[in-house]
Amino acid sequence: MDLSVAIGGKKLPNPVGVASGTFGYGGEYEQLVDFAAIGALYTKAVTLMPRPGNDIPRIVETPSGLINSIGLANVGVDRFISEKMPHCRELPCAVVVNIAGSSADEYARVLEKLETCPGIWGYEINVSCPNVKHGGMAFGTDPAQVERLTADLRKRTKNPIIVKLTPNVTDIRTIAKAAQEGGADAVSCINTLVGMVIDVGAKKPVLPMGTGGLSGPAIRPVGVAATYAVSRAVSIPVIGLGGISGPLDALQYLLAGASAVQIGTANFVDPTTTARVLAGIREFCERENVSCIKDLHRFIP
Amino acid sequence: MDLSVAIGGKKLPNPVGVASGTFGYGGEYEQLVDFAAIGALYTKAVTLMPRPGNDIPRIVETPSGLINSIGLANVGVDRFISEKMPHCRELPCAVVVNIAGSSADEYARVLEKLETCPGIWGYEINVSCPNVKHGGMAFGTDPAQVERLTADLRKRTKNPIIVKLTPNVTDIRTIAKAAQEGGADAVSCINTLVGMVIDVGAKKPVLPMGTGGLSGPAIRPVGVAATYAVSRAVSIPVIGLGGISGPLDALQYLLAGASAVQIGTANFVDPTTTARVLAGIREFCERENVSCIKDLHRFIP
Amino acid sequence: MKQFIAKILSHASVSDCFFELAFAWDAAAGPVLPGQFCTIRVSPYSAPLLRRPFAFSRYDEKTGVAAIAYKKRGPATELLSCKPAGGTINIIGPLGNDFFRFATAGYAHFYLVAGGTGFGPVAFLANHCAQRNLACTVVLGCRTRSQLPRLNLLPSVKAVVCTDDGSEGIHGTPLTYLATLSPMQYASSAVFSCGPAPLLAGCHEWALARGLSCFVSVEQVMACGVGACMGCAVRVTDAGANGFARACTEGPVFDSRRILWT
Amino acid sequence: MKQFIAKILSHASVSDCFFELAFAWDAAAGPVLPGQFCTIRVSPYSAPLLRRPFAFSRYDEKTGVAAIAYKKRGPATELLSCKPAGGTINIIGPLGNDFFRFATAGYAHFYLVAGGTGFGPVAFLANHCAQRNLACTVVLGCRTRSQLPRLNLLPSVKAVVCTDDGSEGIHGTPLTYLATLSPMQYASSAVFSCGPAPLLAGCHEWALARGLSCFVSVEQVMACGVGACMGCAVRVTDAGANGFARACTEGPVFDSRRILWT
Ligand SMILES: Cc1cc2nc3c(=O)[nH]c(=O)nc-3n(C[C@H](O)[C@H](O)[C@H](O)COP(=O)(O)OP(=O)(O)OC[C@H]3O[C@@H](n4cnc5c(N)ncnc54)[C@H](O)[C@@H]3O)c2cc1C
Ligand SMILES: Cc1cc2nc3c(=O)[nH]c(=O)nc-3n(C[C@H](O)[C@H](O)[C@H](O)COP(=O)(O)OP(=O)(O)OC[C@H]3O[C@@H](n4cnc5c(N)ncnc54)[C@H](O)[C@@H]3O)c2cc1C
Ligand SMILES: Cc1cc2nc3c(=O)[nH]c(=O)nc-3n(C[C@H](O)[C@H](O)[C@H](O)COP(=O)(O)O)c2cc1C
Ligand SMILES: Cc1cc2nc3c(=O)[nH]c(=O)nc-3n(C[C@H](O)[C@H](O)[C@H](O)COP(=O)(O)O)c2cc1C
Ligand code: FES
Ligand code: FES
Repeated sequence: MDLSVAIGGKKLPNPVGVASGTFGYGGEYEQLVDFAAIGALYTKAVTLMPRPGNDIPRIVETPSGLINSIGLANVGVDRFISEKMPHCRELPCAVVVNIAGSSADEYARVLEKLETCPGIWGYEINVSCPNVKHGGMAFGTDPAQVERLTADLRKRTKNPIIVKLTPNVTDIRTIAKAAQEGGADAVSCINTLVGMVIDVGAKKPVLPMGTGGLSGPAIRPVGVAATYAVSRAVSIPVIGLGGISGPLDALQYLLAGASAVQIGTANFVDPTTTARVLAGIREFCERENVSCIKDLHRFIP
Repeated sequence: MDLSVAIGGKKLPNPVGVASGTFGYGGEYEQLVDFAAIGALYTKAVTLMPRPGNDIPRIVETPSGLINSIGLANVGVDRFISEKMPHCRELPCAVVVNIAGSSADEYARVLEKLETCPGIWGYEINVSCPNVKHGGMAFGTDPAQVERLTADLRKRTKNPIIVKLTPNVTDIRTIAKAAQEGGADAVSCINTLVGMVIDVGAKKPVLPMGTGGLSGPAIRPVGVAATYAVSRAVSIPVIGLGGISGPLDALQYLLAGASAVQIGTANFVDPTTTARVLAGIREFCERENVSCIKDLHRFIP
Repeated sequence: MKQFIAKILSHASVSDCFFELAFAWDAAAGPVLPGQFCTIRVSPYSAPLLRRPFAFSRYDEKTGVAAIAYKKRGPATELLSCKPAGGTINIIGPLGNDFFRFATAGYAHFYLVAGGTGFGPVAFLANHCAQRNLACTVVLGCRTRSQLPRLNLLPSVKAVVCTDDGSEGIHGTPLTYLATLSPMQYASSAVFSCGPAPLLAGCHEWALARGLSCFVSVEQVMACGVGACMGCAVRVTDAGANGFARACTEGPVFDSRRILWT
Repeated sequence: MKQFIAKILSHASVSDCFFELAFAWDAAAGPVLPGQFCTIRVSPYSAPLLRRPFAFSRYDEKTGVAAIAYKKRGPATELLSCKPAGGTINIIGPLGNDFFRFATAGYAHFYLVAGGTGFGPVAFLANHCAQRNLACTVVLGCRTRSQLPRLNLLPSVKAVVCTDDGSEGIHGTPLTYLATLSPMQYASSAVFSCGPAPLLAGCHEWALARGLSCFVSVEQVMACGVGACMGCAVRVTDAGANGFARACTEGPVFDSRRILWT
């Protein structure tokens, strides 16, 4: 059985990664998790300049979900390269750097700096963050901008480019197709849903920004539906995520058409989720006599 | 304290209704619920011709949610008038008829037939059902179509027209504004999210149609965010719904800008939710010295 | 029909996979008949969300005791199994139609066939028949001896046990047993069946081939349980119902000829 | 730091609103210091979803027993309170920094101030000090006498109780007591405080006005608990940290002068 995943001429050792923003730069989880079992670490978003992140509080629990308003808090690309990459490079898993920006130019400059840095497997282009005023989701809801941005970044790297899609659109397939047209090697699907919680006692939103990004089991059906739709609209691999907490959740995504998955919020609940999911996928494929992940796609037309 | 809600020149006695499709035509819940405490009964969708509904199974539970694929199963407008309305008319609450169609003409013909029937408080125009091939959500994602349809129906009735919005769009405010332009008296916000569950054992989607509509506590943050956005984009009242299970949930919607709320999925879990929610709203308003629902809107700018 | 908080009177395992939960019935909810069910809200939190339907396994109007017998299958039944006697459960019931309404016509004998989670309602029905001096044979099927639930059947009830592995009674399923019956044995009989779909279908075919009536209790995922949501539809043969009937209110018990078997 | 399934050794109410839960510590997770916390996954289902952080109320390396003391506040603590001794809980810990690292400098005396859920870690810290012959006074505040938790303090720990209603000890809050202290009493002291934000702020101001050091354990909603998500940020004064520090890893204990009080 071959569980590797081919994306843009490279291979991920297995289909189970940890989602951007939920695993930091790896080090934080080292005492709790065996990184050799992780297919890919998608880093917290990296931006051109350091960002302090949004005002506090930043987290609020919702039914079977979590809303975050971290706001792309990160040390900036220069310190990322000097302080975080030396450690990331030593990890036994692929490192995909999640890139965010507030203009096309910013994305390009971050990517160019990262291109000088060894040890990076590929890039995940975050055009779907709901927690920033400029850039982020504003890009990701417009097919023309997504295509242009992707094409521009495509010229600057031979590493795999994965475009991360937002579910907060009328038709996610149009955005996915735009990414493919622009030259993306894969899309990841989905980022968080726009959500809001109001503190009734205080009579104001819990999060200072008002809205935040909803993740966790609550959104899994939305992610599976999006993955199903997108994987039928594009020919590049789809990386499914949103609410995966165990092997059966991940298999829903893979059967729906995903070639790989990411674990986000579930890491907070059980850091060993990734390992459990990988073991469960392997077991299922063995039992069902499935020889590779692609082979899982034939069951649902 | 005045808990009544003014919509299009009429008044609902209180702000807590039961959502379309979750309370049938009232009779089913009569032994369990005191209808005098219900602000409005929004009926199951009524279409021009009887519809058997979608293939089975039609329901699947998800984390803190429920996906349905009922597919507008109903007896058609003629039998609705002859078989269901005589009973509805006797209910001590306002009856809002939820109308669906697969073409603008169909909506118009259903409404015209209902206009001949006494005892109807108003209409909720369902342009947001994700469970039918034609009409439904296809209308509700296009502002131009929503405006045209609303304007056409507006000409045909003096009763309140409430347009029910889908959250499955890039910017729900544009749809709400289109409804207002078309002459709607209110919008209700939100219908279900598109979701999918795959039966991993059977290796196929649980629902024969593949996707269905996600409702319940899981979507509450999405509904509150939509209500907040829409109530700032239009000047007509917004009726908030999605995942309300108790008074605090309803108060989130009201504080976010809603003038009334509806209880859907929670009826299945606890049929007395509506009464509990109403009592909780009343208590909160008393404690906070709030004289009417509108007064709740001043807390969050 | 009523929603009420019921006190749990006893809660015990009745086989290696079955539990029986008895609770105080609220007389204001009205009497309970075999085949009817109630829905239980198992968690005050939002996951698992929906109420779950369970058929009654007994009901005694005099003592005011009702019970269900259930199998652990997933989150709701797992949580249910943790509720101690002395605690409470949130009940809506009685819901649905009943087996017994079909027993009015002049049948001489009833075969009451149960598999899996169908034990509870069939035991209830058997005792109900026995109390009314209606002749019946209970045919119970399960995988192996240890799964056989200890549900109290009245002494006058004739019970036939079938196990897949032959560890108790007949080696095979209830259908194996039915196939052995001679026309003399099944003449003027009717079949009532509750359990997994293949068992119901098998009973239907067996009865159909012999010109007997068969009544089945069907399972379908339910949301409201009271007929409002159209969620629990099952396929039926009559066009008048547009091809669908609601298991929660038009059922759960149907004449097997009305079901569209697929 | 380790994730492990711990056996619950005892679980009892220690006041009319407090519970103490003691469990078997996994030595492989390393030793535990006062001020540190663990996160507990309270439900196997998705609601409530997140692990919840609780400070240690005691830890004995020799017996391998750790404990937390908690108040019922919402769904997670409600579920936690139902877990019986003999059962298990899913633990990640120890997490965060500790109070004691700030006690190295040459202070003559420590005021250990606790309110609300701060009792547990402060009791742990007091006993830790007592064992090391460090002079300390515990100042406990709660609404009324019956809320006062029965947490075992070593005989050498001096404890001052303050109640809002005067039903026990000083009538007032711990800040009422601090305000009564003379310079002779607080000279060369440091304050450690854990409890509601107004109490922490009050301690900070009291200490600042007297030129004393104050160390506070802050609460913030946490998602990961290990420093990865940036969710538990609190506002700090140093620009080097971009104005934010993570309560879970850079805290929960901070020099109160580092906190941006608002
Ligand atoms: C009319 C009726 C009577 C029943 N009587 C009994 C009984 O006497 N004893 C017994 O053990 N079981 C009975 N069941 C089945 C019982 O409802 C399920 O076992 C229970 O819902 C499982 O819930 P779970 O969370 O434990 O498992 P899950 O993992 O949620 O589901 C396991 C299976 O249970 C069924 N199920 C899940 N949710 C629902 C729902 N909302 N409504 C209906 N079925 C659902 C599905 O077939 C599902 O595949 C009955 C079902 C119906 C419809
Ligand atoms: C470092 C630290 C140490 C703590 N130590 C203790 C202790 O020793 N004893 C004790 O009783 N409590 C302690 N708490 C608080 C405890 O975590 C909350 O009481 C608990 O999370 C409440 O969960 P709930 O579901 O019962 O209530 P909820 O209704 O969910 O919340 C009640 C309040 O608890 C807090 N809370 C909710 N979710 C979280 C979360 N994920 N992370 C942090 N706080 C949250 C919020 O302030 C919320 O308003 C500590 C918190 C932190 C951050
Ligand atoms: C705390 C938090 C921080 C996140 N930060 C980022 C980020 O920096 N970049 C990004 O592309 N996605 C970010 N996400 C989104 C996740 O990568 C993921 O798309 C989303 O959470 C859905 O997956 P889940 O339900 O498994 O968590 C973040 C999510 C959370 C919960
Ligand atoms: C079983 C079911 C049937 C529904 N049928 C309709 C319908 O006929 N017309 C409609 O406008 N909305 C329908 N809805 C959507 C609800 O009215 C409501 O918008 C949605 O469920 C969100 O609210 P909730 O989370 O409180 O359930 C249906 C929802 C459910 C669960
Ligand atoms: S479960 Fe709602 S109609 Fe049967
Ligand atoms: S809780 Fe995640 S960084 Fe502190």
